[in-house]
Amino acid sequence: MARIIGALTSSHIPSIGNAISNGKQQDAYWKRFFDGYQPVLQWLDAQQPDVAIVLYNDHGLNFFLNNLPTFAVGAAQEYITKDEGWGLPVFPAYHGYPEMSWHLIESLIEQEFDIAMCQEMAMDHAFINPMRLFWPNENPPKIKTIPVAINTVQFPLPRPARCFALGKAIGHAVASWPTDEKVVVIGTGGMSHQLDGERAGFINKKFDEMCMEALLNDPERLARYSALDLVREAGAQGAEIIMWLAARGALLGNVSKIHSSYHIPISNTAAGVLAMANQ
Amino acid sequence: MARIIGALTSSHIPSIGNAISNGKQQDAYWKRFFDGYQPVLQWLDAQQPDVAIVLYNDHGLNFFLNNLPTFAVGAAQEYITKDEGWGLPVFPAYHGYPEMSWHLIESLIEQEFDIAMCQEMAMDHAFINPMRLFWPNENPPKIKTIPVAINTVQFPLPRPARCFALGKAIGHAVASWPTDEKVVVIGTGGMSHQLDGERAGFINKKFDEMCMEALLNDPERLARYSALDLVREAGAQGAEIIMWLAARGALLGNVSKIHSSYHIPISNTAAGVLAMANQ
Amino acid sequence: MNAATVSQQAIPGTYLFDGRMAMKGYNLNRMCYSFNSADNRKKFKAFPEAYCHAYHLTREQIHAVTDLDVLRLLQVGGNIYYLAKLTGIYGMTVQDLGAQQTGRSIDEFRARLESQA
Amino acid sequence: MNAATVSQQAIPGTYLFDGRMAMKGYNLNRMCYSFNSADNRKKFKAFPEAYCHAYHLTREQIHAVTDLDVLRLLQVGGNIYYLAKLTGIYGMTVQDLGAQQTGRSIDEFRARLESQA
Ligand SMILES: [Fe+3]
Ligand SMILES: [Fe+3]
Repeated sequence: MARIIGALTSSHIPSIGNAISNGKQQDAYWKRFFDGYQPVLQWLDAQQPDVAIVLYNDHGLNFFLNNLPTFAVGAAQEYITKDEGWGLPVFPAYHGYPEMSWHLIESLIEQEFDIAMCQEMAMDHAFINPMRLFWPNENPPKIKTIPVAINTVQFPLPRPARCFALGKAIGHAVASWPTDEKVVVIGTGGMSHQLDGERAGFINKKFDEMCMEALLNDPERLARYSALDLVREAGAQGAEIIMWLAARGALLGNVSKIHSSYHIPISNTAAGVLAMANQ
Repeated sequence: MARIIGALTSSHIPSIGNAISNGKQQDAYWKRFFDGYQPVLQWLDAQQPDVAIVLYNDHGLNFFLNNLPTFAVGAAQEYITKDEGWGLPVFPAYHGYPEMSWHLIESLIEQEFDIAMCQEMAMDHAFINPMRLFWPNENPPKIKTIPVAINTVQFPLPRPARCFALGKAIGHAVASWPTDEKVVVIGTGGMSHQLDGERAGFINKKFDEMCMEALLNDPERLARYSALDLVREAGAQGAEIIMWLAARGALLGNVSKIHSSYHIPISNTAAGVLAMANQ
Repeated sequence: MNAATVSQQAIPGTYLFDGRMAMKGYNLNRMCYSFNSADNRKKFKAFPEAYCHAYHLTREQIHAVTDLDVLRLLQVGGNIYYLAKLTGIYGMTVQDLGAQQTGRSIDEFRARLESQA
Repeated sequence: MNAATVSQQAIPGTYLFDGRMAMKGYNLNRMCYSFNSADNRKKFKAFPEAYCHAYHLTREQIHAVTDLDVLRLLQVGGNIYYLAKLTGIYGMTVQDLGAQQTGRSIDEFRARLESQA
């Protein structure tokens, strides 16, 4: 059976992509942020996972309000990237793994998650930037990917508890996949930030620190928040922490911390990375 | 609070639309079929419901495999009809009820149904034909509609038990809507038929009769079947009975039969209609 | 894919459109989905093979399309809901499809339907 | 809509994009969604008002668009994820948006962000 070896959760701020493209990793503004990923890169290098299941939120590139899924699972041979409207560069397509996608889809439907199935899907910065952060030397990396999109565009958002349960269901699905492949689960978004409204610029360091701690040791605590609570505590877009919670849910074993890093601000956002091993 | 006064379940066979358009209701082939709807029309005329929640399955008009929801709820001001590829006539748009749609969506997400939200949606024969059967004198009828699409195109289909639970959740949602509007739930599709494969033409009268009986008196019995069981017993497209089961789920009160009618064949299909009151 | 692979063999004469079939048939079904538009139907009818090539169909799929061979269309990954839009271009009814797939005449196929009443 | 209506007032300075806002803003957001295409961005930039009319925007919405007034864009039903594609056409960064919405200069807004470290 396949094994989930850990979860990597990371911010996906658009400007990260520009910094990478322009080689600014060692500039004063960026150094501390990028250095925070080094221990995770070393862990990935040692582990060499075969598959990445990426829990991310589309920002209005692949999905529109005419058919907006709460949870969507990719089942494509490859995942293209596309212009998001800001002239971000378009990259070669990421490798898919449709056979395992279908296994995941079948298992999730059996576990009564009412997912949308996507045999074609364009990835935005929320998928691309964490991939570029975790695999800085190849684009696309060799790893096979399965994107799982969670709605953060339109309220009602899924309940955080439901996102956590989705992660658990993904954990069960992977455990019943017959190869011995190594799977890493990635959750992207957050941490606290708010782009819109008179409250724009809101950041909540204390809450972010609680999240990091709770994700490691007491994820149910975070799962008890409502989506509205998350908006209040983490800012309107800070609610993206539900992807971290979903990724954490997939770790059904003993969880230990590989590394974490936290930095205020990158762009308008409290940027964080947390890597957890699953034994 | 709004009240669900009953559920109407009906076949949606494309040729029904042609028969109506060509005024063939009293032709030898069609008379028995259309006469079977008369008692339901009388009930509707007496009840004058305000809202119809229509559980149907899209046949590749509104949704494609690039983003195929398991459950999708409409939240549009109106629902257009479109060419399905066979030159079926295009009708004026049906009236939506977005305010109640959003209440339904909020309630379903709260109850942990992971629906897709659709603020634009084109209806195919699976929505149109039952509407034309139940409201033969107006097109579009005055009644406000909320379409709810269930995936029958791509396996895995949702479990029948999950469809039944969706219906129940719709029942709870309607009960918490603050007006005193009268709601009718419509489930479309079936009954037994199979269009594809060497088994094309398969019909199972005995199973259909069991379904009619179980829907009235013991819906849990039908909910225990798997989707694959339904394909085996009712034919590949007979699995559309899951929409009937979902509609029945919405009846949380005491259920009694208003009328049923059954006729083999219309086109390739065992055609049925079942109307149930909810007290 | 285990459950899916098993279920393919589960019901004789029945092609469950599961993930395995979906992977095979994506381009074919995408083409058939385009036939929701009258304009696309016209373009297809004028030059069927060119239209198939534009959707990157395999040779096997193109032959099944030009032969209007329903069982082969299913075997190469076609989904009946989308395929019906293709066969509809040639005025085939679901009775025509049933007759062809079961090796019956239309009258024999209709008789089989009525015999189940 | 009850829960939604309540939640609109729940967090000061925050516009929850719920069903009520979605109904208001559908055409505006549809227009902004079209800006994923470079070609559409060019067309918009050449004739912004004509482009807005093609998407049936209200007068209020058109003014908010041509003024690039973010708070008003939110109030007339814009969703920040789609709006960002509009403001991106004019090279506005999320710091520019934050500064404008909070009535600060860019430097003041950046200082506020850093003050929370
Ligand atoms: Fe984001
Ligand atoms: Fe049907």
